[in-house]
Amino acid sequence: MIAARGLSIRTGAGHAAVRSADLAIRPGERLGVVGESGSGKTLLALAMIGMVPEGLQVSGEIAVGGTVVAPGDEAAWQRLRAREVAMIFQEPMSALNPLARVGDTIAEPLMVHRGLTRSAARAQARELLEETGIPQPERRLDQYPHELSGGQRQRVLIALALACDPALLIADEPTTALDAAVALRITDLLVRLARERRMALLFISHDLAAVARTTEAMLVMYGGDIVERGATDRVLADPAHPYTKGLIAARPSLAQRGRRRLPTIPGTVPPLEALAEGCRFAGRCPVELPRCVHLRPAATATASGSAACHLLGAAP
Amino acid sequence: MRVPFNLALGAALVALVLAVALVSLVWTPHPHAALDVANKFAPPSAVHWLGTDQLGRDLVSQLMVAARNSMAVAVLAVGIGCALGTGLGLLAAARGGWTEEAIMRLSDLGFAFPALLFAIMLAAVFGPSLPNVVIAIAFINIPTFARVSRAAANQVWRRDYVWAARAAGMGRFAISRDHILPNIAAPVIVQMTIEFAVAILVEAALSYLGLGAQPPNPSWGRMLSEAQTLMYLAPQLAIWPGLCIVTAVLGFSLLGDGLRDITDPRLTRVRAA
Amino acid sequence: MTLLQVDSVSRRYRLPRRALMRPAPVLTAVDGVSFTLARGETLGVVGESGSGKSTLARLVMGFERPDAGRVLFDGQDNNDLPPAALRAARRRFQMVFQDPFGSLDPRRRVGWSVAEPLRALKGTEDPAPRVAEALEQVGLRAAHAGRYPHEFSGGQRQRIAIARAIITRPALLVADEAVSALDVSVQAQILNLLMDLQEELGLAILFISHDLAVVASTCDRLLVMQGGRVLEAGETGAVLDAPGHDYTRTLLAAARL
Amino acid sequence: MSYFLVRRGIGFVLTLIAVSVVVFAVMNVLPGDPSLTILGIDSTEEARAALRERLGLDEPVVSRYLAWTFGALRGEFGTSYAFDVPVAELIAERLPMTLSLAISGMALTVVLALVLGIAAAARHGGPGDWAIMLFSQLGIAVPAFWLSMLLVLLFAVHLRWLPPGGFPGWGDPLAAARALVLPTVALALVQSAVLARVTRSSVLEVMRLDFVRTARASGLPRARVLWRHVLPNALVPIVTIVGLQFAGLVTGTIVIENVFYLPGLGRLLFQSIANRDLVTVQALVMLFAAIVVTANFLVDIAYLLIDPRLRGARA
Repeated sequence: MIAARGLSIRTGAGHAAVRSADLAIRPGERLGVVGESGSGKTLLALAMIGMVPEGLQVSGEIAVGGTVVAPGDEAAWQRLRAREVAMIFQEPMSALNPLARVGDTIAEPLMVHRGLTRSAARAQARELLEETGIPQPERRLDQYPHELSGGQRQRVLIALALACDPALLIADEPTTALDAAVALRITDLLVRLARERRMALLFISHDLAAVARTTEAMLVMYGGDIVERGATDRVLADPAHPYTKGLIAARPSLAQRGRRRLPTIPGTVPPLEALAEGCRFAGRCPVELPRCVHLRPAATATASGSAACHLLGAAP
Repeated sequence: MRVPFNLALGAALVALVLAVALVSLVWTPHPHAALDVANKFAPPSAVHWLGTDQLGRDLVSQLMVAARNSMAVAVLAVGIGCALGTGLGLLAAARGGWTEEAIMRLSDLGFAFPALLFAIMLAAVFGPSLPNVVIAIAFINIPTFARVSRAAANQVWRRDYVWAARAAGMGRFAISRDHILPNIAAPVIVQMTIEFAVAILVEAALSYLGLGAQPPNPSWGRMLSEAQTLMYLAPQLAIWPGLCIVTAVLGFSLLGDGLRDITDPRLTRVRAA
Repeated sequence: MTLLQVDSVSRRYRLPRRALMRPAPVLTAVDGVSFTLARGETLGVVGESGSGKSTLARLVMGFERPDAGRVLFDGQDNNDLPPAALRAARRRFQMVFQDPFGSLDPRRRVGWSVAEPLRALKGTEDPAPRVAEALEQVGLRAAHAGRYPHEFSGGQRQRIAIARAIITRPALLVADEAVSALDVSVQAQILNLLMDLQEELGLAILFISHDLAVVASTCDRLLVMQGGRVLEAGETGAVLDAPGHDYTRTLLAAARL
Repeated sequence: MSYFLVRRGIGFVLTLIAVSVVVFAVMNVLPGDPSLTILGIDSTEEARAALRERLGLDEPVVSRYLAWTFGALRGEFGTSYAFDVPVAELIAERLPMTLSLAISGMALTVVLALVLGIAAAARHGGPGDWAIMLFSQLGIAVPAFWLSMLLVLLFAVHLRWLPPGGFPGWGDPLAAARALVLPTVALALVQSAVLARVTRSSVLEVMRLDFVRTARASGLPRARVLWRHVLPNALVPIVTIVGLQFAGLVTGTIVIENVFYLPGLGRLLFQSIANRDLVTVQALVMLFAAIVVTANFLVDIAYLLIDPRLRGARA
């Protein structure tokens, strides 16, 4: 089990990009994180592998399989990466070393962490590639990234992430740069791998459809706060937080056809320094109460999970 | 915006050298070429702040006039090279096709001649003189600026706002003037400051070899070559002109770095990685 | 009434040579595509990257010449016009681009950028009132003309880009992935704005996107493209309810919540 | 792969031809009578006519150019007016000096620059980085010939460890090496300052790329990420600058040989200008330019070795 408690990330100027987030993922669980730009979802993901960019301050507690790791303990994180937590990123085009053969890239962590010989590591790299369903895995070992398509590169990155059999795979917008048909196959692959390996999956995306396909549970983030969480299908069917409601309604859907106006969330995501101290959604919220601006709402149980909104909780 | 340290120091040094060069136009402590053989190798004093050379000429006055020569060569040569080179680069980017190919092949040819070599060739044919140094440095700068401006301009031509201008019905010349030139100004200016520094070094080297400023017109490079023969006798003469060159070159090079730091967003995001 | 008629156009590109003795490979980006667009109508073009949809936009905008076929705007083939006449004709068809951060010159004030199509026409009237009107039409204020692009959010910049596109009162707007770079909550605002303007100004819109859901909720008819060819075309409802092609079914599956 | 090589090879030959045309044009076609340049204005008309005859100046320009280039291809550059020996002989005699200076200078430059540049990038923002960048800023600003004079003042005049100049000949290798120490250091310190900066910024730039993040996410130690992933990718701009710097070093020898009175091509070029020996000047300028063009061609080939993308897809 991998968990974060009271995880906060602040900018150099002291603005909170993530505010005391709690989350826990069990082996084999697939957890989605949904949010728009500036929601803090990518920083949250990076914190879970100890890779928050320099210049940002991380506080709180992260526990990996029972041992607590300080967010800034680079040496400890280095031991955990690949073996306990692995990550794949949005841009498969640039995420592979262009000068290294695919087989060598996948074999490298096996040689470094497992002490395998080069030939043993390459044999295992071949198996990993096969597991990701890439066509002609044998031939790929000696190819360079520029010889592969975007979908194939994402599969290579997944094989690399799986190399040391991690307990948690973090996928940060893994399908955003891919075409729809390829994206479908990649999310299917991630679901299959999580099931077969009993590996936890933290799936970060702005795409509600991709999260719905891939995950069992989800978090909704806005302005650095987790505003709602619950079982994915129930949250999507019956959102409780006004932001989640607005987000789902504003999304064009196949059901509405031909020039139907969409419900909108007024305004735009404000920059970090302009966010309200209370509820981050204050200022854009259609059902705002006076206390929302300065009082941060606590998570309250809902039909599908929980949500942090004053409308749902008892009066303070 | 916080002014970076290198920008501030560079600007200060450049301002100092330019000020000295300008003042030398109207005033020097002594006439720079005035001989006073009786008073040769004088130590620093209230009259001669840095002393005198082997012919009793005042060192400060010579250094000041040399600064003027050095700045004039750099400004003229780089100015001409930048204007012609940037014009060609803009043309290459705007026209594309064989025009671009021809301009770029010609600029490749220019890169086969380092400035020093080209200046030596001109000096061999036309005799050594400061104008030849200007011509050589200007000529060598043309391909440099053509390349820098073409590369930058091609990037701008791919931006959506240029496509929008084309969609609006603007012609290639108007787009080059309204969008391309303002948006490539930053890299071109950065390159200019770097080329100023290079020009000062080339002028100094050529004058040191006797292919630049001719006597009695003083130049830091030539002062150093004269000092070299007297190195056992008066090593102090080999110090001051060199320090002047370092000050001027350091100034422009720091200024260029500082300008690049504040105009190139790629470099300012280093910490975010 | 037909405003735009695209008549079996093809566009091929020569790729960089890979070998000395073999001829340079050729990529057929658009392969025999035909469609018509009536005044006030919205046609959606969906496809993945490399499907030829952006090349199609450039052909319609007259940025490139087709290797075969014709693009007729009001019955006139733009490629028959001399360059100056083509530039003058551009006031009737305008374009909105994908990246709201790249489509405005960062060194120019908003008012300057919005007025650019008027300057291209070399008119003598003062552009300021027209700029103010266009900014207000897209939900901004006239006073915004004096500001620079970096002072605006992505959604606001896309509004500015739309103001520039409608200032010459065009008959056709080509929107190439115009909402793809925006957050969902902002995307809905821009889509609504485009639909409002369409009704107000009688615009025809050629709406290009990789996102079937976006196209479905804004377009009267749609065209599904793959590999430079049209896979299927028809009324939006008909295509969505009875997709005639596996690829269309895949797109539907990807968009379903 | 072969296509890239053939293209660059043709470009290389065409550039050499174009360079030879420029050199020949500047030296021969531009206004002015070469015989007047060589003999000076106080020479007699008969002497000038005789010289023109000897140099073949009465032939048409095109046939003179062709004679010169084909001669050069056979290794014949004409006869030096000043020394009255074949120019080729003069060059052969002095080439070892210039080449050994340029090559040892380049080697020292690359070693110094890579060590300093990588060290600075690895300590980015720290005091070590700051000190190395300060050295590099100063190194760029110091003219090589002045640095030479300072080195002579310190190591030859004051400490008397090394000779101040001159060359004892190759007969005594130790003495020859001692004579070349200061010139090599003077050449390399300045060039390595430039290259160290390029190395540092190139390494820093690559460190920001996505695949470095991938390597870190794979739990690889920092040092391994730096050496296995960052450095090979940072090499492309470094190699480009090394090519340009070799050109700078070769022309730098012109100055340095004159500071230290070393009998190399640069000194010969300088003497030939003083002697108005245009035949020799023309041959030497062409030779220097050819070395520069060749260095750039070798850089192109180095790209091919570094970057598989240039070798063409095998898929």
